[in-house]
Amino acid sequence: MVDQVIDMLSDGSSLNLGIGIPTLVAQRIPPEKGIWIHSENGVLGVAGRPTPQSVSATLINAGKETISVKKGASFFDSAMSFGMIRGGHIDVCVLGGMQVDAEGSLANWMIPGKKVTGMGGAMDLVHGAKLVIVMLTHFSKRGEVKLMHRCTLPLTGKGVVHKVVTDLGVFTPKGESFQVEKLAPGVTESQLGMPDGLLVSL
Amino acid sequence: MVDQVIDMLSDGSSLNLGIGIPTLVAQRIPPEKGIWIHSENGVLGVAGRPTPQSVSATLINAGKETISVKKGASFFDSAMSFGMIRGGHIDVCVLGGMQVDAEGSLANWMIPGKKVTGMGGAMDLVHGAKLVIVMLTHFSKRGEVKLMHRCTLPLTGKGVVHKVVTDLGVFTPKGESFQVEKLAPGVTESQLGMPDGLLVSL
Amino acid sequence: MTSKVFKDAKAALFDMRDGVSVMSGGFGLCGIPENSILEIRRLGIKNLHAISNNIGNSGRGLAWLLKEKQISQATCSYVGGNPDLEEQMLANEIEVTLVPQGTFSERIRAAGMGIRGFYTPAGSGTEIAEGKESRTFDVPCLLELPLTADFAIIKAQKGDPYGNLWFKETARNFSPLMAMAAKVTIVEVEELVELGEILPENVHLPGVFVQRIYQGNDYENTIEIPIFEDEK
Amino acid sequence: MTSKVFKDAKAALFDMRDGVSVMSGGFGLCGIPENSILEIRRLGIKNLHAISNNIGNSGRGLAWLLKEKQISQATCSYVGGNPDLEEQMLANEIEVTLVPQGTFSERIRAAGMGIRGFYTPAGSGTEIAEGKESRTFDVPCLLELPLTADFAIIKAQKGDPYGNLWFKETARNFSPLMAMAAKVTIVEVEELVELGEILPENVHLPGVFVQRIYQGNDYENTIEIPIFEDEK
Repeated sequence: MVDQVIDMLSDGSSLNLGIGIPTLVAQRIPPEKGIWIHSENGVLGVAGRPTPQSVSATLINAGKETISVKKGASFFDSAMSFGMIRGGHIDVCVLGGMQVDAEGSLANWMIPGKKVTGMGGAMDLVHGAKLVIVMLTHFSKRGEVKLMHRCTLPLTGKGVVHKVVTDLGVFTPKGESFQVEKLAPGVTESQLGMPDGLLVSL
Repeated sequence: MVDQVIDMLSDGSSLNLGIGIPTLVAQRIPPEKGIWIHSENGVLGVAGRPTPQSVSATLINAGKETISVKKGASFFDSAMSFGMIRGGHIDVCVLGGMQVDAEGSLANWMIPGKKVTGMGGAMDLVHGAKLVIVMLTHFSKRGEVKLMHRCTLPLTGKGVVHKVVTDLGVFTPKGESFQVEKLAPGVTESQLGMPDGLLVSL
Repeated sequence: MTSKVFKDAKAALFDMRDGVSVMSGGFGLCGIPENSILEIRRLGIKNLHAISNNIGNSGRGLAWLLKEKQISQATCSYVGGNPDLEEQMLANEIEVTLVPQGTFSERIRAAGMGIRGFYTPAGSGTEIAEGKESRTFDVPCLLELPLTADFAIIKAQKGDPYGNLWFKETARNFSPLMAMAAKVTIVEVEELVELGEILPENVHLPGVFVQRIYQGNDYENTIEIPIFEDEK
Repeated sequence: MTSKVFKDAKAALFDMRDGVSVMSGGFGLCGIPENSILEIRRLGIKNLHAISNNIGNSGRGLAWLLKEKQISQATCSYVGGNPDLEEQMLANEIEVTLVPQGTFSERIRAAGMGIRGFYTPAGSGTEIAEGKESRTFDVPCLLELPLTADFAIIKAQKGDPYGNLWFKETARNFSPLMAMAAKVTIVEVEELVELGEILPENVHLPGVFVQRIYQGNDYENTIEIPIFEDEK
């Protein structure tokens, strides 16, 4: 899953990683790719984790986790940080999700009557990046497939997602269906749990 | 003229001075008033002039003249600089003018068919400051009074001027007339060259 | 000349009253104005409208005021990680307005910079668009309006007596924007430095936006989620 | 990995063509990208749309291109002090659009920050309002749209290989805004420094906005109006 995302990154590109699963990507990017990781709380150039000696209470990512930065990093305020995204200067944005649909819409900020986390920066992050990737487990804990014809939960953004990466494969929303781009080793289309017509074969 | 403007400044206030006559104010402000002079090209805390030793090509005011700054000065970009004005954070703004009218409108950026200097920052400077002062000679070189019922030249701003300071007095635009606030020593209202009805006596 | 420097939080917050709106800087617990928040708790001010990205987190920061039921209205972007807020939301004890974080920052900047409204794509086609004017430029956008407040309480690493500020690492976040937007901005600093000590080019927020400043003390600077290299 | 660092102006401006739009930083002659402008003159590029506060001044800067009739369209806020521009304007050899300076800066920022339009009071009730949508908030305002360009040529005091920039004194002005707004931003610096040499908190413009950077040389740094303390 993580490797599929890393494959989509050009050398030297800028990348925003959402809270949750996407943060796993950070740890696996080969340093020689020269990727610049942006975190919307106001930093460009996130590196690994700090040591207990170097840790700083004022150096965190958007998930509120302690981080370190690489040479050439910069800090800025939140208006500048979201302007970078909105203005199209961040090449790739990877977000987690609860549902994603064939129209390229994403739902990841609330389940009516059950859970409200708030949209945080997600509603901004889905607009502007040249490549918006949603990274999620293919099935929910209750076994429901998260890739659907139209999201049933409140949207984070409408028609904004370019690629969907799950533990079972890589998919492109095409409007009325998902194009299968890649399947995980050993996975067949019948295991994807998606109705006929929602899937365009490899 | 300059002293009339200085009288209107509260201690510690922030002040933008336009190009031309208003720059004369800078040199006469008593340092103990603690005024912070803003120049819209991106500096707050303009002090006097540099010495031939301290002069810097990158340290100028909006009139492109070399300046120096005082302790506590700051530099910033043009968006921030005009945001300070537009957002109401600069207390007083002093501009020059060709014409000013009873409605509080100002004309200072072009004479159709004759002269176009451009508005520069003037159209922004007239909006936002708590006190907008226009400082001009009472009569033009051709002997025409610059305070009128309605400006005949293209406007810089409509209904934006709070006080008018000329070499003959201080006036407040009241809509249909100017209230005389003060006259220069020895000056009488008849010398102001303004028609009956345009002037409300002291 | 009246000085902007106050002795402490108590002196600087002298005129804060029930029912005011307060912007509070910080992202999670990073860069929060601890001293001012604790003083508001001590003063027992009620019925606050808090404007802050998280309204505290992990039981700290503005959550100190949530626990005392001092906040009746909240404008924020994220509720996750703040059980005190979630609980009061579900119990309808607090009125919460959720704003996308980029729109939140830009609305605060707009208030500070005198911009009367702007168009952004964030939220278009979602529930957030309801009741808002929308308009299509290259993409569908929403008209968003400035967000201001009676007070801003913020924290900076360094500040001088005029209020020029410098922020450390990611502690900057919303703080300089809020300082520009509020009617009265009250700053607490880790280090109150001499005028001129911050290089004029490196001032993050010019002092003209600051009304009051004081040297803070006893900072907790809590780390919410410490993760270290060794633990990878 | 492809580097952003170019040898000189000639190398960095390899793809500039007739008819492109170019934003050029600087206020008067303060902070202008001398090397890039001279290279455009050498290349003899014609029919340029120049977007710059002054389009040169006192016969220098972009006025070098005005003299060669390389600019056919100009967007700026001020013409005073630029006899070359005034002359061509009166002779109708150049199409000039005047924009209030604060609106000019904010439109450029808007383009960089993805804001699709904003409302400002500047220009309302004046000739500038003609043909623009107006709308009253607390005061009458005009709707202003983003201003972008094919290229931005700017100068900074210091820059590193990623394009992180630091500007000296009032040389910052429009430069970081233009760097954000243009499709391709080409930066010349007085000092090309190592990555990390600019403290991350003191970066004025993050390198993500910069496509090309080079070490400039032979700077004139002309002072237009020198006034000294002694002469007061």
